[in-house]
Amino acid sequence: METILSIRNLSVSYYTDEGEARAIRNLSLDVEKGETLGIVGESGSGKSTLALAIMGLLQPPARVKTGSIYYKGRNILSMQGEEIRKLRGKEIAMIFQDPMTSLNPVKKIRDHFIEYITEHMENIDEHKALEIARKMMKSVGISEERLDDYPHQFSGGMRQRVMIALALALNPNLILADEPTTALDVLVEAQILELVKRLKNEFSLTLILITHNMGVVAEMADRVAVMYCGRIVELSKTEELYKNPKHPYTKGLIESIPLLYNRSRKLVSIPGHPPDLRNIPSGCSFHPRCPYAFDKCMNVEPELEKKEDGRYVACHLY
Amino acid sequence: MGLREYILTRVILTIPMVFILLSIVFFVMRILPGNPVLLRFEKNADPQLIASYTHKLGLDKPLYIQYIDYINDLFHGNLGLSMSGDFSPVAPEIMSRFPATLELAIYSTLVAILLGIGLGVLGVAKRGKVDSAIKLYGIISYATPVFFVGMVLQIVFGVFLHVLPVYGRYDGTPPSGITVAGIHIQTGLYTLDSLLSGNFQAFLNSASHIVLPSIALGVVISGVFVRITRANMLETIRADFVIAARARGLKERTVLLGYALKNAILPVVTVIGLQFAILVSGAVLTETEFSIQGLGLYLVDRVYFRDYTAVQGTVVFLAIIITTVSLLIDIMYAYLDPRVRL
Amino acid sequence: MKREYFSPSRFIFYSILGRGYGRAFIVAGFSIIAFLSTMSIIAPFISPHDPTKIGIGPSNSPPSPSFPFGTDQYGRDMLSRIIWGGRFILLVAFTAVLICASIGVPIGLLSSYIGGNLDRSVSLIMDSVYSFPSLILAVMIISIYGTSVINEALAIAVVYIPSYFRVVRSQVLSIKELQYVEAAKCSGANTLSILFKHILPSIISSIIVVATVNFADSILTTAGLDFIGLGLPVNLPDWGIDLTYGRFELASGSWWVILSSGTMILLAALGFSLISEGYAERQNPKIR
Amino acid sequence: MKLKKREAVSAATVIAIIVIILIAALIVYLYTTTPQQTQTTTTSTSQTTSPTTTTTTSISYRDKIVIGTTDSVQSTIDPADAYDYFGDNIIQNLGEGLVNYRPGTTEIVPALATSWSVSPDGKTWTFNLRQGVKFADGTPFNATVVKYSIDRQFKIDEPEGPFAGVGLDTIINRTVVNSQYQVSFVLNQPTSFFLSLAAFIAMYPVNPHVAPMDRIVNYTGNVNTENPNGLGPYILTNWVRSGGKDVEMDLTANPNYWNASAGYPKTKNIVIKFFTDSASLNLALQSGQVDIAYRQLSPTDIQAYQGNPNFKVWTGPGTFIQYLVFNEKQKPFDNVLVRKAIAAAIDRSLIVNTVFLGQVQPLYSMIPAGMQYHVDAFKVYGDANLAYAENLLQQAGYSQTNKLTFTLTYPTGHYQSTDGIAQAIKQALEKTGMISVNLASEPWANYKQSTSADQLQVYIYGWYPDFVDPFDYTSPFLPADGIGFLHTHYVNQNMTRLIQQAASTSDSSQLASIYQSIQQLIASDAPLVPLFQGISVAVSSPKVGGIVLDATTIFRYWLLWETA
Repeated sequence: METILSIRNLSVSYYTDEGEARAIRNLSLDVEKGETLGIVGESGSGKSTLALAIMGLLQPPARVKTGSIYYKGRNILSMQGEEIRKLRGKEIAMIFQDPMTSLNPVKKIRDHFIEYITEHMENIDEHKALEIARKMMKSVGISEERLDDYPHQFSGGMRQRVMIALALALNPNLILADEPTTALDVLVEAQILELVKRLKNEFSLTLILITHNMGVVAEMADRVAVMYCGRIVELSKTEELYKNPKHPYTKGLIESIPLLYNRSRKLVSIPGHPPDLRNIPSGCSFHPRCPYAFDKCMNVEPELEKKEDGRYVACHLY
Repeated sequence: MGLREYILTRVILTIPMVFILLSIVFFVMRILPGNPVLLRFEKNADPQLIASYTHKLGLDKPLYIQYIDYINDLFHGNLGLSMSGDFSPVAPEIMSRFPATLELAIYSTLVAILLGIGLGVLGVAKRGKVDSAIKLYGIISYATPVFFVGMVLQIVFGVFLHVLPVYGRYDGTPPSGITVAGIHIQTGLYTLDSLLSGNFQAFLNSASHIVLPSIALGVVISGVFVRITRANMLETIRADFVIAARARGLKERTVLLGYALKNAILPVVTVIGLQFAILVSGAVLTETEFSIQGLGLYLVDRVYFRDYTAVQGTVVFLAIIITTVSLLIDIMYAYLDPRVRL
Repeated sequence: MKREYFSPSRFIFYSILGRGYGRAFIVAGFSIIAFLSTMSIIAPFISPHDPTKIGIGPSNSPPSPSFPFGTDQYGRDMLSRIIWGGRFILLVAFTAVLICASIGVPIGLLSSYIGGNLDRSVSLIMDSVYSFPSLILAVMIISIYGTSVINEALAIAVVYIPSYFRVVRSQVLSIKELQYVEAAKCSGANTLSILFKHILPSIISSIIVVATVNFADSILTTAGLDFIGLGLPVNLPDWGIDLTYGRFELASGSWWVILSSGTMILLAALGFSLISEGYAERQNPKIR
Repeated sequence: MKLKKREAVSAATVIAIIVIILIAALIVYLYTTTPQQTQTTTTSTSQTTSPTTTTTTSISYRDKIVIGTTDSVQSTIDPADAYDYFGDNIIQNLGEGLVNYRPGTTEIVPALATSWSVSPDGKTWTFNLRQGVKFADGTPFNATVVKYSIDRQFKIDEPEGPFAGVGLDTIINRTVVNSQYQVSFVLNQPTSFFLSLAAFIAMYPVNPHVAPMDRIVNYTGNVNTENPNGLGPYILTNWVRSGGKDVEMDLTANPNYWNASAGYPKTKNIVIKFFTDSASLNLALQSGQVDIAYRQLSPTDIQAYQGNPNFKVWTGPGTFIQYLVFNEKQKPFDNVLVRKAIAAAIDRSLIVNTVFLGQVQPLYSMIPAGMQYHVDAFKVYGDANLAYAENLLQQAGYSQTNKLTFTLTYPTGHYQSTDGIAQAIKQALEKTGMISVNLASEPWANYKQSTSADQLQVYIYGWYPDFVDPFDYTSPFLPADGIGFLHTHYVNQNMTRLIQQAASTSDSSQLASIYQSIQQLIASDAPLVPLFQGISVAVSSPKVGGIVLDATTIFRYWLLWETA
């Protein structure tokens, strides 16, 4: 298998007047071509920051402290200007959380397509760009007449379809979907997930799916990375993770999923709150909330290590 | 609320607002003890003459009758008789002065918009030191007296460089406009009139006169535009759709102008209405400084002659203009926003 | 978002100078204003000459060791005039702010608290005056009542009352329904005490922002009135008057008169603008 | 990171400071590179020689001269109404009197009248009119026109007009047409200065076809039908007026001018541009927008132009005076000792040198120097005569501890530099140690009103002559009832008698002694204290010639010329 994206020792901090908030801490991760990688975690665990870092879209006060992100062997973080612009959209596309606010309210949908396509492909004129737009709209199941509408004339689910159509218009290799269904109601969510699944196969994409919803990950992902407090605490195949979660945090996450078919199971939530990123606990950052914490956890930060069964866990228990 | 209801409500609300403003002007002017006619004839105060003029101006009637007359006159476009010279009607004087002020207002707003939006966008695009400097420009230009800017411009461009006229609106007889199909069109805006009559020389003449005053006033007003453009740009530049646009790899130009600015510009339109008050105040000072015979200078002159009706008339006229402009801008805003436009 | 409630010590440390957004602006603004006010107050002790005395030096002499800011057309010492020159313009501005705050705030509190038709009518009146240019109304009022510190301040104040009214009203409407106000109502506190004990303290920082803008505008309007000859008596040492009359000497080469007086007016207005900008940033950190 | 932010802000501050310094440096540089003004006064006195006599024919002249002024026509250019400096001056260029002054002098010379005589009782003046003269529109000029014009003045009887203003309505009894070209004025009493009155615009003939008998001609935009004059060197071709304020006035040569054959006017077209204040006028002159600036540049401006080779400064004797007025209804100014003490303590050199930079002259009589019968009557007090002033104040009961305290009020927006004058007076008086002066100012309109209401204690007024005669510098200030326009409430039977004598005496040696007595009486009673007398100043481009500034204060456009 070919590694399409490789993150090495990435640290990202937000520099505010109140101090440095360490959103991502020394994170490393490989994404294989063609897979669907789920990244899960509570809000504030650094998932979205990671997505923006991959796109090279971090804005002040956020800044990359150390590390690199290689896309097909090229370091995204050292790219400048046109180079990174051509990468975005063309190679890596992103689908955002809130379709309601992710489209320019003063532009028609067709204009979104046309400028997107023509700015990336110089030999394509408006006419051809429109043809692509029609095709994409059809493939996400929207009639092409609606290209002439403004974003506010669409419903949430329809807008997310438009966003997906836009993201796929230039046939990128890697799709970053940041909570693509969080803002949608359950019925629509299922439709959209179905659509993403279908298109992923159709376009042979690599997909990074960022979500806090364990159910969505279970449905979609090949592998799952669990993030806590700016680090990956567990990484393994989806099935294994669900069957046998190792890290206490992962356990907590899975136990908090309500299951229709097993009402007898007690629904457990993880006690406490995620820590303040400006003031991360020493040792294992999860130790204040961990039911199994012992002395070492308070002093030594566990590394993400490959265990004998081929799974990666960052926990002193193993 | 649909666009139509919105406009209707806005129009209906404007009527009592104008009415309140007019009443305030009337009562502030009448609290003055004594007879304003006396002020005019300080020297040769012939009682008969004073009585006749007092009657002519209707000042011998009870206050409430005067008020009714005043409102009634206003509806008929009558702003009373000037108390200086020959007691000529005030309204035609104001109308003859208005184009000068209007022309200054238009060009200085243009300067302010170009400068303000240009710098505001530049600051957001470059960030860092350029942005800090532009932000400071926004604050300083707002805090600068307009006539201070005017003085510097007059000295530099008029006296040292000898490139632009430093006073007035026109050298010689102003352009007379054009007659089309028997209808004579003369706007009183010299730059427009000269273009209408196709006289390019006259256009240069009038345009060169308006340059310095409109820059002086425009620079001062631009501070507000810089600040509001910057603030709106910074707000929209963090908006999801701008990040999404960047994530699509759109050119920075497209992102800034097509996404951020296009959305940030709408609220700026409403500011044009709000800064109109600053514009009018500034016009009084600019007209005085550049000897432009507009409404502002008229007001100042008439105060000097204690021409009570002319002062009242000018203030009333400005009140109506200001309320109308803010109404029009609100309506324009409603039309411009596609989210409302249905 | 959490709303901060009023406590005097916290207010001083956090709202006025405390850390946080816009601090640099606020500190710079307060320093300028503190400097100018101190200078104006102690003017009699630090001014090298009588600012009104003519013929102290040669007329229109450029800055020199004996006259660091030069002299004006009557041979008056510009340094002394600059030191004294803030007294009246700042006094007018201060009085204007005091007048309109003490009218606008109570009206805003009462009107919005009582609500109903009264509130609607008062709001309509305030909205009508709101967009009216302060200089025009001031010209009108001064043309009738003549010039004096109090008349100028009154004339400027009238136009600014609605600004206080509006900001107070919008804040009160949002606070009115909050729990602690409800609680105070239930515990039988009367309207006035609720308004002044519970509501007023929590809107004080919004009032400060309006007041600083008001200050800056008052200074500029006062200078504008001086410029059109409706300001204070011309024999007073005053920045606005020096800037106005300095203009007559400018084309003949005396740049120092307008430069020093113009800079002082700019500084005074700038000081207050910086403070208001700082507070605006603090309230809306995005515009940094 | 915090540090970083502070850096950014301070960097911006540094940039701002640098910009300010750069602008300041630019201004300094530009100023220092312009020729330095020198204190030496190059007196370019009135050059009355006309271009034809001084230059060869190879030099070409421009046919248009632009004059800039801060004056404005106050109401109209109708001789029945205009009683302000500029309105009168325009009439003097658009119209013509029966007699006129020889430029540069106060000598009366024939104009529309070729000769005149007075009856032995001094009450009938007869004028022989020039024949064949026509108004600009072709209307013939004759004795009937003269009678029409004077009768019209009586009929309209504008209380604020010039005719009543100088008292012509009480001087002239009737006008008699003797023949087509001879007219007589019958007076109520002998009037020594009637010839000067005949040169005043109130007696300028008007065009009967334009000026109706019973109505003042207002200007509403038609230059052809609303200019009642028409006998002068120029006709009005354009007058841009906006809201009672002048913007521009264009004059062109009158083809029917009686003296056209002598080559007048020298320049065909005159453009007058109106400015709101001296600063804009000065800027326009420097930027070349006007060729001549006349009335009113500031003393500093004028000082700067002297010695600047790019401009020419023209000066002439000024008949404008300024003086201090006491209202004797206000205690203690009914006490002559107090008035005299103030007269003695005043330091005219402070006003002349510090306030006006030497561009006015100290004045020691209400009749200006250079005018007939002038006597330096106030020299008896001297200037800054503190010892004498203190002595008088002690006599009046004042001391270092019990100071004389009063308010000196001055007008704004009318005369030049009144704030400086008031401050100079305050400083001089307070040097006695026994006087404390409060200064107050009022805008001109309020000021006049406060004067009339007897609300002022000590105040400043100025005077421009209506006609060039000492009578015009005494009678208006000293009415028998002590009121007039000054409200001195100074009443002295001797003074009233002397002024009556001055009006009716025509013998010059007798007049000299009468005016000497009047001036000495003013000095000893000190109801008024003369301060200074102005100098007329015009500044022009060096190519301009023909500017004549004399005691008549008439600015004659028809003598102006400018080389190309």
